[in-house]
Amino acid sequence: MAHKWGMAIDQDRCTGCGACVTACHAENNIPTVGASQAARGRAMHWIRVERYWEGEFPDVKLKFRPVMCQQCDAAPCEPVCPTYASHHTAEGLNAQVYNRCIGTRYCANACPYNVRFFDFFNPEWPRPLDAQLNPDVSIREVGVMEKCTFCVQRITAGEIQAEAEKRGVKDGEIQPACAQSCSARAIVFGDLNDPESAVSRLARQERGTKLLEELGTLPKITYLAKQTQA
Amino acid sequence: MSVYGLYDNGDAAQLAVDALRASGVTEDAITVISAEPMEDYEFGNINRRSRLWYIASAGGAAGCAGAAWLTRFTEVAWPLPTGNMPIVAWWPNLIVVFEMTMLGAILSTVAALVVTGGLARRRPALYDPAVSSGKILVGVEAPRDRAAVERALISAGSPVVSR
Amino acid sequence: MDRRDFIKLTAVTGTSAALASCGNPEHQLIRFVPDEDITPGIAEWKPSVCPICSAGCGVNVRVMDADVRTVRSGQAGVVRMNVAKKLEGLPTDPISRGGLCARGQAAIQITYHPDRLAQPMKRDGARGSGSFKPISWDEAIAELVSKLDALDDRKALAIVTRPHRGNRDALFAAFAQRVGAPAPIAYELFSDDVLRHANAASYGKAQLPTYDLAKARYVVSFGADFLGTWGSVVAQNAAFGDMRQARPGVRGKLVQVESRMTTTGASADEWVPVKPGTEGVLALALAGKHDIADAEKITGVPAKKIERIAKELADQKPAVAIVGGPALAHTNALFTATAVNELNKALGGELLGFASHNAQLSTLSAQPFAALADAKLLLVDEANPVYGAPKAWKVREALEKIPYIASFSRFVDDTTAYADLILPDHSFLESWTDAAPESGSLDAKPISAGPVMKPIHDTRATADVLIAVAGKLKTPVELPWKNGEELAKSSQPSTVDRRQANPAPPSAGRQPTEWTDPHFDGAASDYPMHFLPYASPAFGDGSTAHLPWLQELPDPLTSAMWSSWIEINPKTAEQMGIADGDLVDVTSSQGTLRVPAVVFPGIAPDIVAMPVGQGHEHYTRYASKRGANAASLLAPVTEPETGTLAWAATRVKIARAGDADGSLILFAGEKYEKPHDHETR
Amino acid sequence: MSHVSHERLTADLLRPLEQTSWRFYLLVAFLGSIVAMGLGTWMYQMYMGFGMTGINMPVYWAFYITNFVFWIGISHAGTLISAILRLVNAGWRRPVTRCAEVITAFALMIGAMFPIIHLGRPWLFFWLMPYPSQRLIWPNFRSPLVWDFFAISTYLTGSLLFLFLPMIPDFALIRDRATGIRRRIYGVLALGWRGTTKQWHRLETAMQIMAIAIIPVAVSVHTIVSFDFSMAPVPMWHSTMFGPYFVAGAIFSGIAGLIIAMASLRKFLHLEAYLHPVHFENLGKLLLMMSMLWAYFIFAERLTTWFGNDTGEMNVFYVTQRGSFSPLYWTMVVCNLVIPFTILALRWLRTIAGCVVASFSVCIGMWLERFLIVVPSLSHKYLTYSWGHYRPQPVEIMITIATFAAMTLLYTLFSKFVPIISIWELKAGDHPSAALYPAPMHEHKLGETHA
Repeated sequence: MAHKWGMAIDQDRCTGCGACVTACHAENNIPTVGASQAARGRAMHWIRVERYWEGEFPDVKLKFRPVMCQQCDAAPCEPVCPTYASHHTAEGLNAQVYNRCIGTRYCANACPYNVRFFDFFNPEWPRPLDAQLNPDVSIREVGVMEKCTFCVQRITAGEIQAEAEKRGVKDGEIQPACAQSCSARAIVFGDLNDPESAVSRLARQERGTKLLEELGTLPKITYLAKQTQA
Repeated sequence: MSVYGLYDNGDAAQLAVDALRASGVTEDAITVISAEPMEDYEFGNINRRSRLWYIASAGGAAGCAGAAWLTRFTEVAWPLPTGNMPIVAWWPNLIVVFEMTMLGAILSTVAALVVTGGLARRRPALYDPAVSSGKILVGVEAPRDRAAVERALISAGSPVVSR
Repeated sequence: MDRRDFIKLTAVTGTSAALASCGNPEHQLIRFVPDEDITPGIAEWKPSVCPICSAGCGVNVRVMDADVRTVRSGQAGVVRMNVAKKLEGLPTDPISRGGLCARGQAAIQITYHPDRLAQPMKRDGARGSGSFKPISWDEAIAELVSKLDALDDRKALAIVTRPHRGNRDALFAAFAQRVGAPAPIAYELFSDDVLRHANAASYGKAQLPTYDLAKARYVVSFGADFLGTWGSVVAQNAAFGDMRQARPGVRGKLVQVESRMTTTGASADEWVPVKPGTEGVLALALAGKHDIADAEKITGVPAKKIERIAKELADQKPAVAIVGGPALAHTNALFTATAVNELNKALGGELLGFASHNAQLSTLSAQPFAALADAKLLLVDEANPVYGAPKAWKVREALEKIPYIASFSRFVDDTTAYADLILPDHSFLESWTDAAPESGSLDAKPISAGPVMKPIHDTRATADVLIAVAGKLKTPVELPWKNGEELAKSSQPSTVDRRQANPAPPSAGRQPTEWTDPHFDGAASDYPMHFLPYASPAFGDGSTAHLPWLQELPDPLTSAMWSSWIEINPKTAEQMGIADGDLVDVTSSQGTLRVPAVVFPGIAPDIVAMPVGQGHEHYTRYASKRGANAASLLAPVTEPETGTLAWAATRVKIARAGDADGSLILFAGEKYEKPHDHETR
Repeated sequence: MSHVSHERLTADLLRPLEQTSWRFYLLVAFLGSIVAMGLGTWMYQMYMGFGMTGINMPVYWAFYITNFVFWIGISHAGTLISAILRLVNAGWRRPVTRCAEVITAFALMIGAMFPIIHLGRPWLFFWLMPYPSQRLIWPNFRSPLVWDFFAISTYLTGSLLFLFLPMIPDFALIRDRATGIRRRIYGVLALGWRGTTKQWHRLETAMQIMAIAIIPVAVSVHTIVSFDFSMAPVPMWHSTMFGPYFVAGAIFSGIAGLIIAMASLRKFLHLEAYLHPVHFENLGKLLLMMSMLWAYFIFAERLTTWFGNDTGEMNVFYVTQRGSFSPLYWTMVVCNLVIPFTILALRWLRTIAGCVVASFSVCIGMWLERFLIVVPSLSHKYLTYSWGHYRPQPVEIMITIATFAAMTLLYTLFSKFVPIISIWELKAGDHPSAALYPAPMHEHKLGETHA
C-alpha cells in the first residue's frame, strides 16, 4: 500500500525552542539572507515557530505553533501553477520542482499558511560554509519558489533502504530533520495509511485539529491543542 | 479590356447602373467602386449575400473542438494531479475552450473577408485612383457588347474611359 | 570554456550555487590528492560531544565527502575529504537522547565559519584593533615559550578560562599548577555557583541537581528558564515533554515564578510574576515556613494564589521545585537557593537527584579579575571577559597593561583582539573532545570522542600546544597527558585540586533561610526600573553570536533576528510613547545604551529586560558591531558569601531616544492571533 | 459632420501624416528616452536579481501585477466600446471608434508585458505557452495564468484585426494620394483594396461579426484577470463578484483613458471639427454611469465583508478602511466617485475640460483600486504571525512610469502614420436626402442626442 506521509505536532509539548528551525536550515541548504534582506521580510524559514500572546500583564499567556508546509491534500498552491512546478505526488506530498518553476509566485499567494519562500537572489555561502551543504538537497537559484518538502530526501532514502532489505518502512524509521531534532518530541512523523503508526494514533486524539481547517485544504499535519489545567 | 465611367455623386452613378442594366448587362458583370459604402443607393446593395456568417460559425466550431481536444489530450498525456482536481478538469478547460472558439471565429472571418473580398491579389483589376478623390466608378470588365455599355455610361453623363 | 565560465554556468543552472558564491581566482586553485578513506556519496555517522554549553550533549555527526578549500603546506587548494554535514543528538546519549537544541546544531558552523582563524596569528596593529598577521606554528610556539621563560616570577602568569568544560579545565589547571602559576580564573557571566554552594550546604553536593520531570505531576520553577537557557536544556525539554503528554490520564502542571516571561514561562500552565529577588520568600511561604500575608507584601503575589499553589503542591505529588537564572542573580541569592531547597525537602524531594560527577567550584571572589592587575603574561581560553564582565571590573584596562597576551581562540573576539599571539584551536569536530555532564540525567557519565574529520585549516589542538609549550620550557614541565587524546579519555577532573578555590560552606552562625532583602545598585529615585539581562536563547552569553544560523533564528518570544533590543511592558511603553523599534536610552550607574524597544506583554511595568549576546566589538563579520552589549550596563554587585555576580541587581532609567531606525528586525508581523477582536465594527 | 466638405475632411485627417513639426520629434525623443530607461531598468532587475523590487514574503505580488490589471483595464475602452457602438449603429461613433481601438491594442501589449516582467525567471516565460516545454510537459490548463495567456492572446489578435480591417480603405486612400516609398508601403497595407460594392459589403459584414465576437472576449478577458485573484483562497480575493467587478472597473478606467486620448488628439491635431463637445458629453455620461456602477460594486463588497464579519476578511477590511492603507483607500474613493460624480453630474461642469479632469482622477483612482486589491490582502493573510509590509522600490516605480510613456509614445507614432479618425466611415456618415435610402439605414445622427 502506498504511503501517506503525515505529521502530528503537539503544542502541549512544544516549548518554542527553535531547534527545528535550525535543523531545517542544516538539512535543506536554506540560505541565511543576512540582516538587510531579513529586514525586508525575506528571511527563509521553511518551518517557523509562531508565537501568539494572549491577555495582559500579569495574566499573560503565550502560545507556540510550529508552522511549515501542511502538505495539503487539496492544496491551493498546486492548480494555480502554470508549469506544474507545484504538484501532488503519489505519496501525497506537495512537490515543488525547482527546475520547472518560472517564479510567478502564484503558489505562495494561494497558500493560506504563507509557508512558501522565494529566492530573491542567488544564495551565498561564504567559503568554507559551503562545505556543510547537504548533497542530497538541490540548491535553489534566484527566481524560484521553495518550501518544506517533509525532507523528501530522507523519505526516499528510507524507502530505498527498506526496499533493499526487502521489508516495509518501520514506523519512526523515517524522520524529517525537524522531528528528529525536537527534544520535547512535539513533532511526530509517519505514515497516515498505517492506522497503528504513532502519527495516526496521535491524529485520532480529540485534541487534534487542522490549521485553517475551514478552508478545506485537507492538511496532513494535525495540531494537538495545548491543554490548560488550573 | 474594360470600360468604365467616373461619376461625381451617387445619383449619377445610380443612373449609370440603371442604364447598364437596361442595356442588358447582367448584375454581377457591373462593377461599382466608391471611396465609401453606398448603401443609401439601390446599386450599393448589389450582391449583399455572403456566406461570412456560416464561415465564422464553422471557424468557431473548429476552435471549440480543437481546444477540447488540446486540453484533454495534454492533461491525459502526462497526468499530474493538482489540488485534488480530476486529471481532466472540464471547469477550467471550458475557459480555454471558449477563448479558442472565439479565436477560431475571428480568424476564419478575416480569412473569408480576404479571400471572398478579393483582397491581397496580384492581378491588376479595374480601378482608377480618381475614386479616392470622391468619384464613383461604374464600369464593366471585358464587356461582350462594348458599344452598348459605352452608350449606357455616357447617357449617365460621363466620358468613357477604357483600358 | 574556461573554468570560470563553467562555474558561472553551473551557478546559473542552479546545480551548484554554492560554487557560485566563491570569488574569481578559481583557476589558481590546485587539487590535492583526495583522502583515501572516503566513500563518495555514502554518509557515515560518527559520535562527538557538543561544545556549546556545559550540558555536554552527545551528538551524532553525519560525515560525507565534499570539496573543501584548504591550505596544505602553504599552498591553497581544493581537496576532497570527509567532512561533517549535520549534527544530531546521539540517541544512545542519556542527556540528549537524540534531540539537540538550536545552538548545538548550529555548532557545525564553527568549523566552517568563513572568519575562522586558519593559522597562528601575531598582532600587527594596536591592541584591540583586531588586526593580525599570520605566522607559522614553530614561530608561534617558540615565541610563547620565550615569553614564559622570560617571566621572572611564574605567579605573574594569569590564565582566564571558562568553567565546566570537562577535562579542558583539568588541562589548564594542571598547566598552571605545574608551571607554578596561580589557578586559572574561570569566569562565566551566567554562573550557577550560588546554587552549587547552596546544594553543598543542603545536600553536601556542590553541583546542579537533576530533576526527574518525566515523573512529576507538579513543578514550580523559580526563575529557572530550564526549557530555554538554564541547565541541561535538551534533557529537560525531553523530560518536560514526557511530563506533559507521555502518561495517559496524567499531565504534569508547570508553574513558573519569574519577573519576565521566558520560553519556560511561556510553556507554563501558570505564570506567576514576582518582585525581583523575592522568589525565596514565595518558596518559603509555599513550604509553610513563612507567613503568607507577609509573603504577599514582599513578593506581590496574591495570598489566595500562594495558598492555592501550596495546596496543589501538597495534593499533586510527586512535585519538585527548581531554582536558577535571575532568581539566583541577586544579593540574597544564597537565601533564595536555600529556601527553594527547603521547599524541595518539604515536598519529599524524590524527584531531585545528583548525577555522578566530580563536584567543582570555580574560583570566586568579589573581584575575580583583580589578579590581572599585576599579571605579566596572560593566557586566554574560550573566555571573553572583555565582553562578558561588568565594566567596573576594568578587564579591558587590565589587559591593556599586561605586557603579553596569548589566546587559543578560533576567532578574533572582543578579548582576543587584545592578544599579541593567537594559537587557534581545532574545532571540536576536528579534535578529541570530552564532557563531564553535571546534570540532566542521573546516568550521565563523562564522555569523550575522537575527531570526526581532518582539520580543514592549519590549526592545532590546544592540549597538544600546551603540552608542547610545557615541554619546551627552559626547565621542561611534564603534563599528566601525552596528547589531547589521552586528556579527553582521562576521566580525572578530580586530579585538579580546587579545594583552595572553594570558599567555606555557609557559616553556621546565620540561618540562610532568613529573609534578607535584595540590594540593588542605583537608587529607585534616579533609576526607577529593574534591569534584567538574560541569556539569549540563540547566543547564550554571547559565545555563539558569530553563527549566521543563530543570528537569523527568530527569537522565540520577540521573533527578532540580527538584533538586540530592550523589552518594555505595554503600559509603560504607552506612557513613554514608545512603539516597537523605537530607540530607547537605557542608563545605569555604569553607562548608557541606545537600543530599539520591543513592547513585551510578559514583563512587569517596572522592569526592562535585555538579551545578552549582541554588541560585540569584534566577533566575525556576522556579530561585530551588531546591537548593544547588555553586560556593559551591569553594576559590579555580587552575592556576598559566594562572590558570584548578582547580574539581576542593577537598576536603570529609560528614555525615548528616537523613532525606529530599522535596527530591530522582527520576523513576526503581529503579536496577537486576533488583533482586531477588541475593535468595534 | 456634414458641415465639412469631403475634400477638407480628407485634407484635415491626412495632415498629421503629411507634415511634421519639430514638436513631434521632441516629444518622441522625450518619451522614447523614458521608455528606454524603463527597459534598462528591467534588464538591471534581471541581472541583479528580483530582489531589487520591494516584493517580499508574504507580499509576492505588488506594483507589476497592479500595472498589469490597470493596463488590461484601460484596454477595455476601445474595442469593447467601439464594438457596442457599431452594433447599435450609433452615428456619433464614427470619429471615435478608431482612436478607441488603438488604445486597446497598445494598452493590451503593455499590460501583457507585466506577467513577464514580474516573473522570477523571465527568460523562461515561454513555458506559459501551450507546447510541451520542460520535460515534455504541457502547461497546466487549471492555472488561471494559462487562462490569461489564452484570453489575452485571443483578445489581442481580435483587437488588432478589429482595428486593422476598417483601416484598409483609408490605406487605399493614402496609397492613391501618396508617391514613392510611402505609396508602396501604404499600397501593401491596403491589400489591393478597390472599394467595390462587394468589398464594402464583406468588410461591413466582417466588422459586424467581429463586433459580436469581440464583446464576449473582452468581457472574458477581464473576468479571467479577476480570476487570477478570486481563484486563490486569499481574504477579500476569493469572491464570486470579482468577474463583473473587474469588468466594470475596466470599462470605467477605459472610458477615462479614451476621453484623455480624444481630448489630446483634438487639441494637438486640431480635430475640433470632428471631435465635438457632444462626444465628450456622451462619453462623460457613460463615465458618470460607470462611476456609480463602481460605487455600487465597492459598496456591495464592503457591506458583505462587514456584515459577514469573517475574521480573515475583516483583517483586510480594517487595514484598508482604518489601518495603514486607509489614506490610499480614501484617496481612491475620492478619485473614483466624489470627483467624477460632482463634475459629470453637473451639466455646466461636463465640458471637455471637466471630462478630462474627471478622467485623470479616475485613472489615478482605478490604479489605486487595483493596488488596494493586490497588496493589503497579501500582506494580511490568515496567520497574523506571517503578516508583512510592502514598500515599492525604484525599479518598480521606474518601470511603472515607463509604461505610461510607452503608451503615449505608441499613440503618438500611430497617429503620425495612420489617420486617427476613420476617413471613409466619417464620409459614409452623412447621407444625402433621407428620401433616397431605405428605412433600416436610418441611424442615430450626431447632434440628435439632445436636439
